[in-house]
Amino acid sequence: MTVKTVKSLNIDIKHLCRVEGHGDIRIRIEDGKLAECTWAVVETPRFFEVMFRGLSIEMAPILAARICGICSISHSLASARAIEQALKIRIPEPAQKLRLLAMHAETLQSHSLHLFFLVAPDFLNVPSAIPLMQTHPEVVETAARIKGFANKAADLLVGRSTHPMVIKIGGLTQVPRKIQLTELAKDLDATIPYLWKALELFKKFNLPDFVRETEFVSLKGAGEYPFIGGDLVSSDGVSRKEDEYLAMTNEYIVDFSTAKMTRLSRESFAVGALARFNNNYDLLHPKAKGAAEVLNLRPGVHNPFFYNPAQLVECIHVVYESKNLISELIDSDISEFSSPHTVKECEGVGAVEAPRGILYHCYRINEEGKIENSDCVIPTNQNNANIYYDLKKLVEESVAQGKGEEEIANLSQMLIRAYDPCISCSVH
Amino acid sequence: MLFKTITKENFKKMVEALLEENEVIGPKSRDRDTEGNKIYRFLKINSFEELEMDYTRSYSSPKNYFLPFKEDLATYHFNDKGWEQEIQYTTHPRVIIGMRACDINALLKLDQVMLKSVYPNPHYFARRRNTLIIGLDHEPLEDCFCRSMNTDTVFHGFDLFLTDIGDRYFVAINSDTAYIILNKFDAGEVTEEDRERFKTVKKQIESKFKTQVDITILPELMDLEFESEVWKKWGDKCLSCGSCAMVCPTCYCYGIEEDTDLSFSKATKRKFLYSCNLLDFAAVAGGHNFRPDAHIRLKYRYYHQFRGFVEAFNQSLCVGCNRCGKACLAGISPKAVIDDLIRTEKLQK
Amino acid sequence: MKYLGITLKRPKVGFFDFTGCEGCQLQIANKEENLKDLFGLVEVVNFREISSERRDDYEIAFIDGCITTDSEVARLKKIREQARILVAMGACACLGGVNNLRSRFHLPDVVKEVYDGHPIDTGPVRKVAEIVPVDIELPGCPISKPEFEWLVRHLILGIKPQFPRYPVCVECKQQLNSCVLDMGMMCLGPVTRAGCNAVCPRNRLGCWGCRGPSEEANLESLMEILKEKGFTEAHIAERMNFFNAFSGILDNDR
Amino acid sequence: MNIKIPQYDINLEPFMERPPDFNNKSVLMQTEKGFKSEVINIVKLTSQEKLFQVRILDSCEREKFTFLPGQFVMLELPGCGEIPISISSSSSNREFIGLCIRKAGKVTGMIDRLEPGAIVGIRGPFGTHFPMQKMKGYNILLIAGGLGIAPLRSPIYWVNEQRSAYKDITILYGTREPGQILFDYQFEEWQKIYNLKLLTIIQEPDENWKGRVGLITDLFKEVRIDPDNTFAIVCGPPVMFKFVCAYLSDIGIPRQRMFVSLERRMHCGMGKCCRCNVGSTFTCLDGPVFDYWTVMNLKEAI
Ligand SMILES: Cc1cc2nc3c(=O)[nH]c(=O)nc-3n(C[C@H](O)[C@H](O)[C@H](O)COP(=O)(O)OP(=O)(O)OC[C@H]3O[C@@H](n4cnc5c(N)ncnc54)[C@H](O)[C@@H]3O)c2cc1C
Ligand code: SF4
Ligand code: SF4
Ligand code: SF4
Repeated sequence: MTVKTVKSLNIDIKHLCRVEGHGDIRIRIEDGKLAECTWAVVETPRFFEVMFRGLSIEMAPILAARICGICSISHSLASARAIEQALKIRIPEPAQKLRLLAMHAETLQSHSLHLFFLVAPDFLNVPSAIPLMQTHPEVVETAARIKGFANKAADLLVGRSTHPMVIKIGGLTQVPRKIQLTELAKDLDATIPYLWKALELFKKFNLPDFVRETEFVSLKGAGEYPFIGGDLVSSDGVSRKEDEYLAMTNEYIVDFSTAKMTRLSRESFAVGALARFNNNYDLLHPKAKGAAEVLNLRPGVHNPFFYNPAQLVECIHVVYESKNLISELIDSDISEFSSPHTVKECEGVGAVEAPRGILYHCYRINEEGKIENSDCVIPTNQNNANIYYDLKKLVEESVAQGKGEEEIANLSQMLIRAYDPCISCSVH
Repeated sequence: MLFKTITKENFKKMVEALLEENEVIGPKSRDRDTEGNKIYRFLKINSFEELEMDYTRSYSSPKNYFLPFKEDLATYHFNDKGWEQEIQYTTHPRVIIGMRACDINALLKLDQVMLKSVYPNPHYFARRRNTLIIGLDHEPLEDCFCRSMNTDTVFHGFDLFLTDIGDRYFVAINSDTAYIILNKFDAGEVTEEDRERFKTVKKQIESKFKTQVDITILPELMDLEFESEVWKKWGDKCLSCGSCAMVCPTCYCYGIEEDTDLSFSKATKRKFLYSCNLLDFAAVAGGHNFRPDAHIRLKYRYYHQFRGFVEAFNQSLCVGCNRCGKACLAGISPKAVIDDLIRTEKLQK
Repeated sequence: MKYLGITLKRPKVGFFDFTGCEGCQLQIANKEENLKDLFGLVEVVNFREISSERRDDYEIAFIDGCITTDSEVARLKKIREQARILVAMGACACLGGVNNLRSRFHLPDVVKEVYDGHPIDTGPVRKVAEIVPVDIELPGCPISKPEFEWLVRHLILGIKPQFPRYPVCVECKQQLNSCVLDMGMMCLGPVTRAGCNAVCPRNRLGCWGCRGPSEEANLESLMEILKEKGFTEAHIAERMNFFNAFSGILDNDR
Repeated sequence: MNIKIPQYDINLEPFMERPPDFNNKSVLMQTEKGFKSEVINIVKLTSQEKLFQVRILDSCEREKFTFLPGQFVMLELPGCGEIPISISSSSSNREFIGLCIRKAGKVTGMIDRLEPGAIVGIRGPFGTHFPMQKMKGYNILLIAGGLGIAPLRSPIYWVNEQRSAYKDITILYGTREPGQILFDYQFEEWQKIYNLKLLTIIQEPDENWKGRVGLITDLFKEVRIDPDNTFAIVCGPPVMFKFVCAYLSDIGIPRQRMFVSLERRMHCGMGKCCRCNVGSTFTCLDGPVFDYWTVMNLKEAI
């Protein structure tokens, strides 16, 4: 059989579905040559950096949450952390643990939403999760149990499942009662079997075979898999302090996208579940390592489609870690959960590992406690360039392999979806 | 009435024994106000230690354990032929510890409406019958005016009523159930000394009342000063937020809401406590509102408390706890409003 | 489906996101246990965030996000033409929401600063009702799922929903919360439309007014109270402007 | 030691077995229980109003349900809401209850869409009634504005059934537009068979309207009222009965012999929800039928 290469092709997808926010894919092949291949973020900017300006620092975590409906806890935490770093506030240990627990809840919320609602339909050949309710009730049940638990945990820990209220400068506004934590632990135990069910499901999905050498950037775990604060590290060997984030991101602007792009050692780099996994594999919970084994996932993967298995592995990690955290909290005194602060002129950076990757907030604060200037660098910004170059390579290879227009269009969409881009977030 | 005494140690044992099998409600604190005072609430108690017997006043009254803020009155199951209605009055036994004399008097007033007037309310009846009330005396706060309302003492409507006489409580017993329970914990007979101490404590409580509200001709005044500027003055400040009625131990107005489930297979009829200060309290279909202004609504709350109820039951509805005055951000309190009414009445002379 | 003998129609609905965080759409995917019932009631023909199916025969359109660009204005107008009922969903769509905070600054300067002169399609922040007539405003930041479901039931029965007209304090008291104003924090609960079960005060944060003003809210009185409690006018204004819920109300009264 | 407080189970009380009897107000009963009733017939009266004939399904409950003219019921659509509606049929008709309903909001809007066969809930009867016994031997003047004719149908049936006990009976009925006239199909019957005098008047006539034009008070010019021997029943919008009652007082009818039916927001019908409370008076218990003296003493009545 001879391979028939496509001579010309025109793919124009407006507002890619099953991703958060608005982005377009445009691929044009003329005379067998790639004439255009862009992943264009067309989301309208909201100018959050400007919105912060002039506000009291207390308002920052509340406003920051509104950058993104899916990772509002991360934004709130990054924002609070930036200010706490600036004012040199040490937050009490129970608050630290509860914040981490909240992060875990969000990771689970976000990953399960992505895996079941946005990715799974691709592999089960349906337009959305809605028909799955009829065709694959067990899949929906699994998704509902996992995501339901994550929402419940977020409700308890930060007040509601989207846009937290309890995260404030210096700690938390309040903490759950121990009885509630005990309840949560019970719910958690009941959820674990569903995660293993999910593993069985995703194991069956055939991921496209595609590799592009990539530089992976994440927080560097110190003793534990990283989520809140710490040093920055890249798989190409770059290492920086949290407040040197600018040297790690090097944002630049392109004309076709309202989301900025970033670079480090090469033309692009990637952040997110796969980056964390690759850079901090050793720190994963043993159960999570086991799960990775089942999914055929080993550190050093350079196939972006493996973002999804990596997310699932992280789900398992955070659930087991949460279990420990909850019992630690139950066994300790959690009555102190907030530290006082006084304002002064200063500047600070907060980096957290949001579900989609490393997220930075940076504020300059004046002596009245008002924000003078702010900067937010979002994971999807950092992945933006990488997606762009991945897409190019994927299309070129597919064309060479003689794939048809529909298949190329599908693969391109799946590739972008694999990164779980959070577009409104990236444009902010 | 029978009286006994119980040592504080035995009281603790009694509460712990009650906690084993029953839901126990009592005053607890979690937050503090700007001056550092604790803010108390009546909540479920899990251990004796959580119970704060030295509490001052709960922010909200414990009425919600008799008249819940939200309560399902009936459920409906739809079927081919129409629907089946299901009404459940089941309530589990419950103990409330620490209710004040004024709060118990408030219940007695609610009893008038809910049990003794027409159409007795079965939901309330079931709750009332299943609640064991252990009352508790206290020294009045600065702004308590229950003495003016004649509600600073109580003789029925509870099971046990405790007065702290040092190392023990002087206990008034009002029900057989309570009598049996108390006796399991070595309740002592009242000695001469107990009696003296009880008298001293009571005298002391009596001497501590600071706030007085003159209610001599209040019902008449409500009519005479119906058009008074006083209402406008306070009405302009009123936020129409309903806080006063929510925390009040006797406010019982409500609304009804019906809703179905997502598959239209089940429906519920839900009662939710309302407040006559809320904008649409008296609004009817088509947009007409019988009480469109805040000051008119405010006036009618007072009208019901201090005149309407007197006409119906020969007593004010208000028990003088001043919870509404405390909860009102605009500082509208019965004392202030009534004093104002009396003042304008005098000025007219 | 039948209700008391009346046949109920299963309407076709579409969800459309404009400039916002998409948290509102996310709420709809929450409460997984009855998603099946919800999607049994309505036929979703357009919901980009979770479905690749896209049809334009919807009768009810749910709009979230605020409107900033000309292309958004055009898209919204087209949706309005198609939809029999248009629901604005969430603080951004109903009020403009937090996005309005940027209106304190001169837009071209902002664009220049953030995008360094690169061309960007943007414009002033507007709520949906400023562009097209809105039939129902579902408030909240984000919207609450139970309230959304409640609204859907009303739409199917063909009854206009009546949101609570009273302020958050009512629900706050029903939760037995301690009033955060007593605890020294700021709260807009007394002037904000209820319906959220006072989640923010319950979480010791105080209300920020995301659901918009309650009907005939007594703002003057609350201003006095807050000032008496020691909050500065600037502090109060900052809070009131946060979700853009109270802008204009006070000025118009004067 | 542990102590279990004995549970008192209200479900074992005898009243749980019996259908509630709302005429026996002081006994404990299942006050939420709606009598399941079938809408057996619907008569479209105007674009806004329909007459619903509703039959209580359970024979035992139907047996218990007796009312007097002027009383109302709480009509419930499960899952939608419950509203007060005056009974608009003969109190001697034990087979069905007539309810004339105007679509005005949520529940009434839904009711408007019902079809015969629909099952609804009925609680009641509630409230006071017109003192039909006391009126015996007197003239009766029935004055209705708009929907106010609905609660007057019950006294009209009553007097017809005992026609010889009453003297002259006059109905004055006014609406805004001709299209709003209710029950005109019964007018002839009322006049010829019931032997009542009926005068109608319209505020805003259309070209087909041949009758009187003006306000309801204009009809007073055409009737001779003997104040010493007349009872008056007035039903209609508040503005109307304010003027009507003032006129009737002026010509000398004692205020205790004038009756009006008040309307207020209601959620229970049993003097509990307080929504209809005017200071100390409950429209649902002490009303809806009040004599005019009482109304004058209610601070906010009209
Ligand atoms: C004693 C009495 C007798 C009545 N008789 C009739 C009658 O024979 N025919 C008729 O068409 N109407 C009658 N009404 C008015 C009727 O009750 C209202 O039109 C109806 O309650 C409107 O309900 P809704 O849900 O459609 O309106 P919405 O505006 O949606 O009202 C919501 C709720 O408010 C309450 N409510 C609103 N308006 C009224 C009102 N006017 N009276 C009492 N409660 C109200 C009800 O509980 C209702 O469910 C009577 C009212 C009373 C008090
Ligand atoms: S003082 Fe206020 S809260 Fe207390 S009983 Fe009187 S009216 Fe109610
Ligand atoms: S916390 Fe806010 S909403 Fe709650 S009662 Fe106080 S002022 Fe009202
Ligand atoms: S309390 Fe206020 S800010 Fe919070 S959800 Fe309710 S309305 Fe919005």
